[in-house]
Amino acid sequence: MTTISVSAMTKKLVSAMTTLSVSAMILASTSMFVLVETVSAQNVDLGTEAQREAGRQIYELKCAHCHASDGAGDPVMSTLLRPAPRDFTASTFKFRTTASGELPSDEDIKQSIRNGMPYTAMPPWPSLSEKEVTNLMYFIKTFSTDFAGVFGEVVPLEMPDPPGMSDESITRGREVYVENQCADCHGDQGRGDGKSAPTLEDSWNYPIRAADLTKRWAFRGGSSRSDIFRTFTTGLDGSPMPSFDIQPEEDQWNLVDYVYSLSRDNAGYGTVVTAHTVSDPIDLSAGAASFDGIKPVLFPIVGQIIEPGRAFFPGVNAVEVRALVSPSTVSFMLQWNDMSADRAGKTGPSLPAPDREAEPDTSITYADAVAIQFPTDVSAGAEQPYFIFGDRKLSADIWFADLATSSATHYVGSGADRIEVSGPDLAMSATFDAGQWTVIFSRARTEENHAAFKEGTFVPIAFSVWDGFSRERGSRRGLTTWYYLYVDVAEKPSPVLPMMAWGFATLLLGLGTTFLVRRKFGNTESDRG
Amino acid sequence: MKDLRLIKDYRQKPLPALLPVAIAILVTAFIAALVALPAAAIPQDAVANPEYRAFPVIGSRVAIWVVAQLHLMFAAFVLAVPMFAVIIEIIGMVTKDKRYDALAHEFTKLLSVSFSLTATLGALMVVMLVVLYPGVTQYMVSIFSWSFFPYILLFFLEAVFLYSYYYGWGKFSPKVHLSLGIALNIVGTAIMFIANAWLTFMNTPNGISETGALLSMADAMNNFIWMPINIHRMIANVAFGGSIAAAYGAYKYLGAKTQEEKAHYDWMGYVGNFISISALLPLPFAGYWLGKEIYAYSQSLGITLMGGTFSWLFIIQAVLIGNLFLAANYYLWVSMERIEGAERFRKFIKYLLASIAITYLVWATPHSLVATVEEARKMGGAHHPMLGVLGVMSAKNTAVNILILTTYISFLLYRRGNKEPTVSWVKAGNFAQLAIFIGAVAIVIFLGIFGYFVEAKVRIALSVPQVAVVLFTMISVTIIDIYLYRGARSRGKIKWGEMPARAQYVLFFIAVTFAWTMGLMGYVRAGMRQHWHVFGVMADTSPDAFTPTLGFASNVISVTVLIFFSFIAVVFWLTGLAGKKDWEPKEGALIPDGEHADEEVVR
Amino acid sequence: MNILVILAVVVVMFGLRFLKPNALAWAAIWWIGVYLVFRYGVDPPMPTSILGMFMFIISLVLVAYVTAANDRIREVADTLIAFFVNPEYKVALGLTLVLLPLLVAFQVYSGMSGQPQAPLLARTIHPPPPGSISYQGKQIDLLTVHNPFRGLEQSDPTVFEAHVAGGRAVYYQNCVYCHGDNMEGDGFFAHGFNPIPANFQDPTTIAMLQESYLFWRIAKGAPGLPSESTPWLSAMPAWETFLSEEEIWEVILFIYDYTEQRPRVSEEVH
Amino acid sequence: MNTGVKIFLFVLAILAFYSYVGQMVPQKITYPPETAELAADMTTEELAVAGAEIVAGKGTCLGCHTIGSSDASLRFPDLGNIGAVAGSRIDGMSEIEYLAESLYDPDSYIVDRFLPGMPAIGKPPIGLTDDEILAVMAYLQSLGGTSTVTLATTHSFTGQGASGSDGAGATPSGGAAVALGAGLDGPGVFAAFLCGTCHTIDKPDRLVGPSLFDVGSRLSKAEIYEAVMDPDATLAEGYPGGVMPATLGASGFFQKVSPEEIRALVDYLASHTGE
Repeated sequence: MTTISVSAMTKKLVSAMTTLSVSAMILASTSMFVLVETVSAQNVDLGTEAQREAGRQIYELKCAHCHASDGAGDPVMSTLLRPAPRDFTASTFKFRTTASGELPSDEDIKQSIRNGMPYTAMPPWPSLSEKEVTNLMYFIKTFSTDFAGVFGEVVPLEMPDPPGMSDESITRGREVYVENQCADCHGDQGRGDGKSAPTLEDSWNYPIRAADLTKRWAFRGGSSRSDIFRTFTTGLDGSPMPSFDIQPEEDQWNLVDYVYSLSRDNAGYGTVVTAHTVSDPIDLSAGAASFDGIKPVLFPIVGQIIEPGRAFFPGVNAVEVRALVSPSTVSFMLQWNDMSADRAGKTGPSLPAPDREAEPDTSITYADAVAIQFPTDVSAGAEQPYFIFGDRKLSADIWFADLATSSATHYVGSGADRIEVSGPDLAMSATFDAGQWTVIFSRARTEENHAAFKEGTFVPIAFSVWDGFSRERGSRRGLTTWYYLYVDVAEKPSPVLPMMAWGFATLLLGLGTTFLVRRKFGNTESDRG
Repeated sequence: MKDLRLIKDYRQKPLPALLPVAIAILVTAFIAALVALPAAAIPQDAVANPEYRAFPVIGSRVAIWVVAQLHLMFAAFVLAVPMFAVIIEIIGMVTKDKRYDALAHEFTKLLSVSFSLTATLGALMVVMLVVLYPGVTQYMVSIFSWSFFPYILLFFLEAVFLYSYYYGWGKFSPKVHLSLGIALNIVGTAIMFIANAWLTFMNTPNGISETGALLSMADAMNNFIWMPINIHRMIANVAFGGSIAAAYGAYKYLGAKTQEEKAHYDWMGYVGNFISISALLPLPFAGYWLGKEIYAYSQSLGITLMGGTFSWLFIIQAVLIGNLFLAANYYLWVSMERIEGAERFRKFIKYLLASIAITYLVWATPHSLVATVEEARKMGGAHHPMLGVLGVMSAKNTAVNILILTTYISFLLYRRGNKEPTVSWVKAGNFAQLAIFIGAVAIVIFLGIFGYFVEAKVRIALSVPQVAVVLFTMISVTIIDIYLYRGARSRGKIKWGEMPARAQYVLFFIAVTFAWTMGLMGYVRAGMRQHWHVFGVMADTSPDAFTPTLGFASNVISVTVLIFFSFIAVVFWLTGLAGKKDWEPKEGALIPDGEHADEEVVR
Repeated sequence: MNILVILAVVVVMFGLRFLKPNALAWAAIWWIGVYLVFRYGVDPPMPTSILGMFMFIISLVLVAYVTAANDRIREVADTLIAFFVNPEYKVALGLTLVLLPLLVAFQVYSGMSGQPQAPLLARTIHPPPPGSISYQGKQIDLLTVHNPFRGLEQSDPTVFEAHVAGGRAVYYQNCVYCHGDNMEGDGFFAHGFNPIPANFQDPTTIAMLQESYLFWRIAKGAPGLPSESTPWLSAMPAWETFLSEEEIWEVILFIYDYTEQRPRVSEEVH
Repeated sequence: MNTGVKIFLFVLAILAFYSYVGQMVPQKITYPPETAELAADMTTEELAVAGAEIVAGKGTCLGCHTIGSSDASLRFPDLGNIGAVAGSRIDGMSEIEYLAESLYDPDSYIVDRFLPGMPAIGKPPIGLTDDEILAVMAYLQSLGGTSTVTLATTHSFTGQGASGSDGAGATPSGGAAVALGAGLDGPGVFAAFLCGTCHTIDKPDRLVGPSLFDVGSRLSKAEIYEAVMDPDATLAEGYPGGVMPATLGASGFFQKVSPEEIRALVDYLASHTGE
């Protein structure tokens, strides 16, 4: 009986807390502490000494390098990792099935270990057995005395089964999204570009980003509808994401459905982008409209840890690409989500960048930028230049767009430290809308500067994106390795003739065989038959 | 059967009288033209002592490649035939079965023409080396200076022994004749050992200083892979020679007229194939030893061979070896069709076949796969989580051991074909054999799996117990079998000469595959030196210093094998002449025409 | 492994035993069954190149089976001849003669109008190392160089442990992004690279190699690969610019230690 | 069909099949590694690139020199600006002549504040050829200046370099021309690996490294052994680390010297007690 009353009380408190600041939260927990003081903590499961010891050994081997032996999060790694590794001593956990401010359940901790958090440094640990995960969980609970106290006895909230999803629920969900001011952080289109997004910090004062709701596969707490439901009903403790108690209850699921509808099931990263053929030169002023009807290809962007200015956590994690060729020009449209359009400041492919900026000089700002890369000589066959702006043997063409000045420059790189301007033979246009950059490159197709892009060929292509907000410039950026651009054939040879020819040849072969077999065996066989 | 008469026997077709003269004139004129043309065709040397000279059109490398490979193939044949001829002769002596003696004689008939072709090709190769690669040749001569003389002297001896062994058939007492054969083998092996020293030196040089100066010729000869290559080649020669001899049997069988002839050549093909496959069984083990020594000599050389570009070559080789085993088993199964009483074993064939199929698949699975980006993404890298496991040495070793055991079982079934054991302990004997087989397979598979969990050094060493188990199985089961079937009752007879034609074509298939494998192995042995004439000592600075693609190499090998078999056809034809009747003028016509000759025979 | 597919095929094949198909049908069914298992029963799917090779081998084996016995080959020939000659198969023959060319035509059509596939990549994963490399101006002979700390494993385990710990720090500050926490080549950058980073837990990677080989690959990275390894899609950096010689040897110690693998040592032979 | 023709066609089909299999696997040509061979038609820029590689590799220059460092405690001149100043170091001496002189005959002019000690790089153990030295000069010119040198450039030292590198690969790249296990005695090792370039042994003068005049009284044999085999383990005061290991490493000392030779060297050094 006591447990039920506690959970009911907590629930009430939770609904009150949504409007309270962090200090009020602490206040609330203290008051809660007073209220539940009398409740005994005898049902808390802390595991046996042997289990905790076994957990400690796994922890030392697999976890301690990020979370530190004392569970407080290694200071060296925490500057490198975004988001920072969890500080277990604070007993604040993001992913729980328990109410905001409460400790997670045992199963919650185990779930986090098992599944990890996609697109962060925390990997899933399928190699750990159930027993090992349990032991680890017991050990992690030793970092905070809270687990042993009255708070250790947690009651998971009831997670209802998701109801069906419909267009109406999505439409209504959009309204709920607006009503609850989700857009303040997550942006109007859910791209993580809300107006307060650049200022967000977690409880340890590390900058933190609002989730990009258009990339469900990158949700830290899981991408199912139940996961989304859990995230906003329980909040993410330690982050600015509060818990929401939305009424009526249907609206909770309507919101889930809206968020769910913003993205497809998985990233579906591509490997080949096809340049479709059009007859007229591409009109840059028409902007994105020229690329209507072309299916975009998404490429993953990862950090660069090779050249000085290593970017361990690039600000952008994927770029969408479309391409068009006309007889005289070739055009690319690149789109990616960015929390803020950084239009002021310096940028460039060869700007020096330090490996780590302990105290960045905030008086200098850096602008967003993007680049496409090709081998200078696309005829070199299988051999490709090094993917980071070429090498001494094979150089790379870099089509660079500086989004501060809205100008494109054509560089040739033969190594990250040898980038030279090749010519202003590029045209570009750029727009930023609702948290999304759209940059269009256009260049003349000419034979002499290897930009012919011959029909029916595969041309290696790579991308780089600089996020000015993350102070990216020069070698500090997100990038891809080589993928392929396929230049579509303008006039595809009609398959009719070869189809007919092959079909006819097969027919003749069949008839011929029949004839020969019949001539040779016909009589005897018919006798037999 | 009705169109038997329609098969034209080309052997019986007489040559037009003037054909040889015409050929001689044409070929001489062609060669004279070749020599007369060089001013235009062959570039003249700009310097007095060039390092290289270019062979017109196909280039020096391909020219020497083809000639060396042809020389090697003939040499292998010439070395191998006396080996099993002597063994067969011994069997004939022991069993007092005249058939064996005749068979041995028939094998040696192939020798004399082959021997002269080997020598001619060897001379051609030496001349080409001197002309096309003077720099390397001079260096090699400076290293192996005195070893060339015993080589030539042994060649004389070889000629003496070979011709006395062949022409002396039936002319000496059997013991003297046999000792001639053994002497022939000793001399032949010695020749091969000396020549092997030269070429293995180029792969794993030894006995020289850092600058390449000779320190000890004994060390230079006894280099890392000399002995492995000696052993490997000796066994491979027998396998190869056996397959060529079997092909000769098949060739004669297909052209045979009488049932007697058919029976004889059927048997000859069978024996040749038996020799060939028996030698094939231990060959992979010798190959692993060779590979191990190469790895021990230099990691770089070892990885070039097994992990680098050439790893794909071993996938081609896997296809070849897989085909060989499949064809060999197939031949045995078809052969069992003509053994009365062997039908009772037919139901086992599909299980043997399944075993071959699985081991063949494992044997041919590459470690890193050719995949599109999408496929690679799905696999999570270049290594497939399942297939990648099959691509490593543990799996390959296990596969080849089981493949060998399977082939051995086919032999065993063939052997038992028409026999019914009469001894009292039949059940116990069969049970013991079965137990040994099951135990062996279990151990081989266990060691194979165990290999994934131990470090490389132990893993490589594991192949030794695997091989030991397989060898033990084959020997122990054979011994049991011999006693088991002592005094066995016959269920029927072996109908020699009633083989379907497809079985004879399989013998050709085996011979061609063997020759091709040999060509491929020649390529990899030479190719793993990469851009060195003598690995790590003398760089190849010729225009051919690069390693060509496997596709190009395959084409060269195919052409070489085609030339080889064209020569072999000549050898077969010439050998066939010996068995023909003497020519006699016919009444009324000086030269009988083809039709008449046919009728003559049919009549 | 996709057990369901395999199970289904096995069940169907088992059922066929009771139908007693003739040799031709038997071979065809086996071919299809094996194809289904290879095509759909393996997860992740095997590359088409391998599938083609496997099916070729299977075809060869089935042909061998069908032709190995005289009566079986006769049965197949009779079936085939009957199909072409016997009046009762007239409809089937006619259909085949019409449908087969249509199928071929369709194949040609879909082949010509399908999405372009990126070129196949075949690179040499383990190219042979050079004889020696220059490391920060110092010549290192890869044939003879040994991990200077390896000997400590026996002689002074405490110091050895300290070096392993040093390697651990190096690993987590530099390597973990790609090679992952579990060294399975699944770091959180791994999805952005092709080919994906090496999986050290795989017994066919580092356990097959000598430590000097790892030193070379770590020090020289992708730019140091020989020409036979093109296309150089490897994203492996040349760590010689970031790490000292000692750190590289230490991280090698750590990688072997963590994965519980042993480096290959050159065997003393001859 | 004639049996012979049938067999021929059959053989042909098998061969075609195996050729086909050969075409199905990845096709890759493996080229020999590019030798540092300097082609006569190389442009100045290409030559400078080749020179940079020689400076970092075979030339072992970076064991002592730095490029672009302003550390005041340098023991050898920094080369970061050499291209700009080379022409004006010695009056009346052209840039090319000056560079050539400082490479072929380093001790003839010593930059202020520095000490003699650089070996002539045209002689063993470094033994660069004339062409290679020209490449180094092109590179040095490019540091702060403009390269003008080509392989056709001549200067008064032309012809004094090591003999041509035609036996590419025959001589190990870089490293002293000392054979492995030559069985040298103490003074022999000292001379063969050019220890005298940086250390004096018969007088207490300081060159690049500390004088070994009295090393036998300063250090025990074990310490001398350590100082040779792991030079940075204990550094003499006032000397930077890294110089000796790099120099010894570049000369192939550690690979080539035998235990006996080291023992002889240590004995030889220990015998110098400053008396």
